[in-house]
Amino acid sequence: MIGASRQEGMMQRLLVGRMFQGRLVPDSMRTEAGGRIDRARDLRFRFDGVDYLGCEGDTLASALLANGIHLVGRSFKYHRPRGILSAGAEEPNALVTLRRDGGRTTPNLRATQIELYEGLEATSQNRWPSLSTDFGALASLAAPLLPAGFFYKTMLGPRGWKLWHRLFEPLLRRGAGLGHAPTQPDPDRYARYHDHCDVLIVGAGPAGLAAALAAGREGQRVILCDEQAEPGGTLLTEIRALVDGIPAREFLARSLAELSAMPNVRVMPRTTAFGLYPHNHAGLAERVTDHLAAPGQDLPRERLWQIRAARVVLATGAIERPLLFPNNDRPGVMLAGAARDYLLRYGVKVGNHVVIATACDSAYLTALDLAAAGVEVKVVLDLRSSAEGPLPEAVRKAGIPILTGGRVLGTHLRRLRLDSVLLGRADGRTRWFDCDALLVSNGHTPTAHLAAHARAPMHWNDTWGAFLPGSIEGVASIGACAGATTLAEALAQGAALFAAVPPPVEAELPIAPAPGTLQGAETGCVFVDLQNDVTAQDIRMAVGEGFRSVEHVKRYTAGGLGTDQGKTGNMALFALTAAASGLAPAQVGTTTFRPPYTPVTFGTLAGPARGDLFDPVRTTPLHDKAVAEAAVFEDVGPWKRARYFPRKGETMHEAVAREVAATRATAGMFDASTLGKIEVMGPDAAEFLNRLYVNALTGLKPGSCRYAVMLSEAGFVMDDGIVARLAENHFHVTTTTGGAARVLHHMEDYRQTEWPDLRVWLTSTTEHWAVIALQGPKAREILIPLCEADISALPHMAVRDLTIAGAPARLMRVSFTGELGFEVNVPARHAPPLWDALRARLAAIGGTLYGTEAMHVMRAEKGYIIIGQETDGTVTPGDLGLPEGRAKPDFVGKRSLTRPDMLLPDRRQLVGLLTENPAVMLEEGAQLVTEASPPPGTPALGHVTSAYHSPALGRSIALALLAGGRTRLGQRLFVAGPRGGIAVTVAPPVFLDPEGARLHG
Amino acid sequence: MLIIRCPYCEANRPEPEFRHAGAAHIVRPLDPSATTDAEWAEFLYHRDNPRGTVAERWRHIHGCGRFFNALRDTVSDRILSTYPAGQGRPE
Amino acid sequence: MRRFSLATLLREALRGHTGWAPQWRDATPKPAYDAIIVGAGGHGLATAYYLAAECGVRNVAVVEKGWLGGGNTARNTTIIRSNYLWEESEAIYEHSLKLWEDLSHALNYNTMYSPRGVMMLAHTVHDEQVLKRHIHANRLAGIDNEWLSPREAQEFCPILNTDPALRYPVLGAALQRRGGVARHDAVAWGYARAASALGVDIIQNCAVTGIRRGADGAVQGVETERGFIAAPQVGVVAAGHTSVLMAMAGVRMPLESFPLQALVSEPVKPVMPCVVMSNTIHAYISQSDKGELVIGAGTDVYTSYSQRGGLHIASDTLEAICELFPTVRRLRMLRSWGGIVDVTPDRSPIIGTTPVPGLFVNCGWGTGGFKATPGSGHVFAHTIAKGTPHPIAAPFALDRFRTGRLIDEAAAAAVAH
Amino acid sequence: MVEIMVLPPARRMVLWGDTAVADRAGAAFGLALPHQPCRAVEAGTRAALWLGPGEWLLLGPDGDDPPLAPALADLPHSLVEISDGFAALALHGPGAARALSAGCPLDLHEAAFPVGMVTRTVLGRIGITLWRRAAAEWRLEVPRSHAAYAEDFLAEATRGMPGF
Ligand SMILES: Cc1cc2nc3c(=O)[nH]c(=O)nc-3n(C[C@H](O)[C@H](O)[C@H](O)COP(=O)(O)OP(=O)(O)OC[C@H]3O[C@@H](n4cnc5c(N)ncnc54)[C@H](O)[C@@H]3O)c2cc1C
Ligand SMILES: NC(=O)c1ccc[n+]([C@@H]2O[C@H](COP(=O)([O-])OP(=O)(O)OC[C@H]3O[C@@H](n4cnc5c(N)ncnc54)[C@H](O)[C@@H]3O)[C@@H](O)[C@H]2O)c1
Ligand SMILES: Cc1cc2nc3c(=O)[nH]c(=O)nc-3n(C[C@H](O)[C@H](O)[C@H](O)COP(=O)(O)O)c2cc1C
Ligand SMILES: [Zn+2]
Repeated sequence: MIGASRQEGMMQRLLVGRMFQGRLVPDSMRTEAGGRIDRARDLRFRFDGVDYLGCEGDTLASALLANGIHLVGRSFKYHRPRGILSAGAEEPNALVTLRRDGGRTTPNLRATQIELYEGLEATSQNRWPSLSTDFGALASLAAPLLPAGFFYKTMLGPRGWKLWHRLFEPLLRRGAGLGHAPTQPDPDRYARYHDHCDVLIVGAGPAGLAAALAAGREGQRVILCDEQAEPGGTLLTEIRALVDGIPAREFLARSLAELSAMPNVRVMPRTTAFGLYPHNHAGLAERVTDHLAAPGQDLPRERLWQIRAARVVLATGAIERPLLFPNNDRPGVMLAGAARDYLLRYGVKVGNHVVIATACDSAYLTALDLAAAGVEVKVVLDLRSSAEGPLPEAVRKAGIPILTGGRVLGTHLRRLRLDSVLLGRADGRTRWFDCDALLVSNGHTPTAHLAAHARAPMHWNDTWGAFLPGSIEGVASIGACAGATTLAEALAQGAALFAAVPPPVEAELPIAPAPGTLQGAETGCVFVDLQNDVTAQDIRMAVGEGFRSVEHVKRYTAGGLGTDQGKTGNMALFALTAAASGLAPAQVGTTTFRPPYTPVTFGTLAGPARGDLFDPVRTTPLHDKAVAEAAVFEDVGPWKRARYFPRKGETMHEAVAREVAATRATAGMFDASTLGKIEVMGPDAAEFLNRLYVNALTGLKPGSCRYAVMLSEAGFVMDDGIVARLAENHFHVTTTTGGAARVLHHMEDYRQTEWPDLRVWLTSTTEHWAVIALQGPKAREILIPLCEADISALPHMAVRDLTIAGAPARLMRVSFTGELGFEVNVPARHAPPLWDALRARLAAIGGTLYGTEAMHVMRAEKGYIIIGQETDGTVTPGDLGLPEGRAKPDFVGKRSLTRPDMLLPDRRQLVGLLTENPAVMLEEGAQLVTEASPPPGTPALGHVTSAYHSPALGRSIALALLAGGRTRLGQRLFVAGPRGGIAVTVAPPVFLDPEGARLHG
Repeated sequence: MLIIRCPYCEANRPEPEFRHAGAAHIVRPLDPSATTDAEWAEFLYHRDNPRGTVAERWRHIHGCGRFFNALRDTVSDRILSTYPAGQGRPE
Repeated sequence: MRRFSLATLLREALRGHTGWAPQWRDATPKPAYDAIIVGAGGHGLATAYYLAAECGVRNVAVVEKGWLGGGNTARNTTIIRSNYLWEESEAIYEHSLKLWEDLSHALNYNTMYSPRGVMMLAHTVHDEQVLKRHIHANRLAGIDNEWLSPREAQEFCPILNTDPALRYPVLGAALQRRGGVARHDAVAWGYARAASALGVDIIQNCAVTGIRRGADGAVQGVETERGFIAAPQVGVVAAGHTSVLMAMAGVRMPLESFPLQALVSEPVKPVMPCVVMSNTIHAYISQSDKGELVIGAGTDVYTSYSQRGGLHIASDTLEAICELFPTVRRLRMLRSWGGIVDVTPDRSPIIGTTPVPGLFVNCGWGTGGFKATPGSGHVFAHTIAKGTPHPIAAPFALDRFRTGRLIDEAAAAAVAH
Repeated sequence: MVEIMVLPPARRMVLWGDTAVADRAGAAFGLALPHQPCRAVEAGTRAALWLGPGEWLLLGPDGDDPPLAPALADLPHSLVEISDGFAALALHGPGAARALSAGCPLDLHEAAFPVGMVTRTVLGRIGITLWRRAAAEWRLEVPRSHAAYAEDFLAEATRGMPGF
């Protein structure tokens, strides 16, 4: 690493240092050598407006530490100054906002996981005006008044004043949140992929690697993911052991090379397995571009991987726990393992004069390695009564004093950075030690999150002072997360899963995780949850107030609710809860682990589903024709339908009036292609349909159609349509636009499971057939010349297959307008030319195109219902005045029609309404009452289902569902409205041509 | 997203291909008109909804289109078996 | 019960917060009670409270298998509103809303009820028709609900995307200003504290394992993990587990239990001033006083008691949220979870008597019963005390599934939340 | 890495019936209809795709008119033309499976989805029929009105797609 390029780097660093007027000596805490950073590649970055230098391979945290910066954030509640606690995903304190251009601002990112890139710009959060001078810290002064849950007990004010909502809540909300949400839409892309494998291994530490090597060599399809930029886990800092005869880090490189050469194995760095869902379905979030200074155009920012794995292997390691002591939250207090990570991975000394306090052996490694790097390790305080074994011995040999059985009693802050710690010895004597970092360890908690997602049982383990995951079918935990304490054990467990021989390990200093002796300091600010400022006292208070379950304590104190989800603090929270209630930790248990393991970007989960990919837009084969005619479209379910065709300057109302008038006077043409169509074939087709529809269909003659209504088994109208009998065994059935899929499913349900003996089959032809409705007195005239058969005598409700304008067509003489009319079905490709041909003839005689709005008006004039408008799932055919199939022995829904409520005379029935003032239009949804100004709480008699201006009648009309409606014909009622009632007269629902003369014309 | 074995496709398939169709083995009375209102309500609405093994219907709607039945543990969501519609509930 | 107030807080602060008493007694079961409520969720606790406070029935036990308030009460998105469609629903939800307005004072516990307004979006002409029908119906009932144009909707919630080119554009919204949110846990705790103070025994970690009936068929009490407890009246208020409990008494219910999921983002400074719901594209969102966005997702399609569910449920919801609020796309999901909701065929609750004398049930609140907590507890308490349904509860009788007099809110396209 | 092509129109028929129908139809169509689940059989320009028990999709070139109806006249069956109801997309290239995996939750590995397998499944929010005609060649039958979505979806999936 050191060489010409290193020199260049140093030169540049000096230059930059001068450029910033020597404000900071760049990289002052960087070691001369070592670490896995690229010292030749300087990266400039900015934190809170000040420029610094770091190296390629740094995280933001390591780069800040390299520059001697410890103060990086403020806590949520009391705005206490906070430093960097950890070196990884568990970080509770060091949260920052990253800014890129425009909408690319991201709050609440952990500095410990942000990979440094050239030009990175970060700002601290939850402080005003600056990190060092934060007025929010005044909250600390009021801290005695703000214990856990204080707001439940106060902030109400006098009854009726609503002071909570008007005054206190807005005040509280000012303090809400950590960072600021972006104010611009996110310009980045996100991608999602599914994948499958035999083995998904989460965590590429020694355990995961050993498992991957073994499974890979067996030929299994393996995915090995690790949240970090560099796979390796603890191997990255393993500088002593030989694995398979070579240094551990070489073994890592060799293993990764071997894995990458296997076509059946995929290693995915920067990929967090964030959740394990039912049936071994894992969610992985891959960070693709966040570490790049200039992300490419095409790359998504992140990818969601949904992995289905036959076997899931969890090798997620363990998370170190901080110690509990008064003021344990100061910048400069850091996990011992993290300090070692910073040294060995990033070449950063977290301090020059450090004190180490531990309840666990692994911190001795930190002492040794820091000392070797020239850091003054003043003392190692071991909370345990004795410190024996190879590690303490090595430390003593290195000349570092060890105090056993002691306690940390306090810390002192100078210029918002730790400057000394007060240690208490077993014999009661105390002493302040000057230091610029206090490195702590309180043992490790196995990272059992994903196992817990999969509902693996959790077993209390005294040695770890934590819960270890048991195994369940398809999910295995190995390595530190399953309680392995040594490298050899971790490798062995990984290999053993696939019955392989693990590589031998030599010259390893043993590492025994400490039991969870949690020092419960009695007084002072002992922080358990650093992010949410939950103290030991808060927990004791909660338990004292009756919140005895850890779930209660969590919710009352907000402990573990933060963005770190209590990764470092929860075990202490559980233990303190247990202690306060006189129970053993095993009795108290844990709170529930929930996905995600670490937070996942909304965009990653939403993936590419934006704009038209959010939900498919369906268009008919005639869509372009409608566009060309300047149609205004409406969304009907997923479909775009032409609502009306305005001519220059026309309002919708004018256009619709014109379309209706022209259709009734001459003819109109309408794209009805969205109607659902089902081909029903087979010897029992008629019987089948007869059982599904209210209407009698067995007797329907080939060549004829019938309007038919379909009920749910509960007796409510579900859909309607035309049943056309083409031949003895062959029907063409239409459904509503929105009902197509539902109806087919309903039919299949009965066909397959109720009447499997019927020989009948169903095929959806919705998309095959385009449908052009041609309606109006001149419809026949327009159509005849295009037909290659004589249709002049085709009666109403007849159907024929014939050739029209060269296209194989299915012609039905049906009408939804009340006019003589046809619906021409042609295969989709033939629709545009047919449309053109009809359009030309239509234009010649003064006909029109019409859209859904005019269609609605015309059908309302005729009293035809629309499913979803006149019906809402509570309406029976009887309510609508439709046949009820009384003569038929059974059909779906029939039995329900005789339930007591269905026979009540006050059921809401379909009627027409005529306003006394014909110019007044009713509002759809408006309520019917008997008085002009009903007092509040008056029950409604019904409601307006449809209301239009009727061009045919030259006045407003409406349809309504009205209690006992058919007995109220002629009655005067009111439609309630904000400006008083509107008088209406109840009328039959058919306003136009009740005899059907036009229809049969 | 569950993984469900379709007895007709003879393969494990992902949940989005299926539509859940409620409790299985609910027999539609042969002559509904002969049922009392209470019996009819039982048929329409009342369900065991067990905490434990449930027999339920699925349709492989984005697959072979078939309805079939599954036994599933509603606590672990583990599927114990799947079998064709019309076949009795396995032990 | 020691009153909570700023003065008590001050006094305790001076004592280092060592003098706080338990907010409720952690009771051990007595051999017999006048009434037993099964399930210490918000509804069960409210029932017990009103029994003691209003009906003079104080010898009451609430028996809970886990920790009180740990069911759906702990896991809902806390949307409160009363702008339902049918008169029966309007009556009970409005009754409840009125109780919410004074609840903190009544319980001497800040339930943080925050009437910040609930806005329901219309994306299609059909949505508009449905929402306007609600507005008309609500106005007649004297319940506030108003129509907002897209511009007004955007003013009410500035980060709402009202671009007409959206796949599902916002065509308008129905706004209930008195709707809002409350702090879910505080509701359970406040009721528990007040009920306990009135003498109600709250028995946690005590699952009911059987319902004992006498020779006459009437209820005699409940079998529990901690032995038999006698009572002539038992009210089952167990949400997702109702079918399981009723089966113990031999009653089969018109219920299915589904996992319903929700999630929160990392906390951010306030950006979402109100509650926004879109039934059409399944998005339900508000922001808590702590700063996290609270987002309601959908139900899984299958019945389950596992309190979890599929990943796609959360991602589907976030697709919709990101479409409607494109500035939140970079925020991150902090936690997601599931509850078990008991769903009736008409999406309305069942409150009242059962075929078993002495056995009462209050269930079927499905995805939307948090808002009803006070009202439901209130009318259920009166129903138990009198032995006949409270007038507001009467339409929600179990018998409606026989008669066909359903109260179908779902049919009217108003998904409950 | 992936080429997405819209294929020309085709003749499509859905056939329902029992074994006898299948045999008779096979004879008229010129290839034996597959009885094994999720298999496609190709012969010349025609193919028969198993969709479900007793249900096949018969594919031929546009305008193809095999004498199926007469052959089946006396057997209970259903034969319905749906030629214009679908559009076909072809995906070629080693990245095709990865592109599909953006929206299809099936295991598309060759061991799980071998050449010659066909099935209805989902792609994002739509239903498709997916047929692997060769290791790196797929044919998608997409409902006509969903074809644009499918194309856009796949194009988006290939942008910045990982190479594995
Ligand atoms: C994700 C989600 C979001 C929601 N969002 C909203 C919303 O925004 N607005 C809204 O109004 N509603 C919402 N709801 C619905 C609402 O949460 C519920 O309707 C309501 O909380 C039900 O309250 P409860 O007291 O009846 O039930 P719960 O709080 O579930 O209480 C039932 C209790 O019964 C106990 N129990 C069960 N079995 C036994 C037994 N054998 N013995 C003893 N005790 C037993 C349970 O442990 C539980 O504590 C949501 C629900 C969920 C899951
Ligand atoms: N100091 C101690 O007392 C102590 C404690 C535990 C383990 N160890 C040592 O650690 C080694 C154990 O190795 P190991 O392989 O079990 O653990 P490890 O820590 O080496 O590797 C775990 C890896 O999993 C990753 N990871 C965790 N959760 C993840 C997720 N959800 N998604 C993606 N990646 C995730 C981590 O970033 C890490 O790289 C042994 O050598 C053991 O001696 C030491
Ligand atoms: C309104 C609301 C807000 C919540 N806010 C948070 C939060 O900020 N942080 C958090 O970790 N969990 C939050 N939760 C989720 C709870 O931690 C927990 O997941 C939920 O109560 C379900 O319980 P369980 O996960 O223990 O089963 C919130 C839950 C609700 C209902
Ligand atoms: Zn299948």
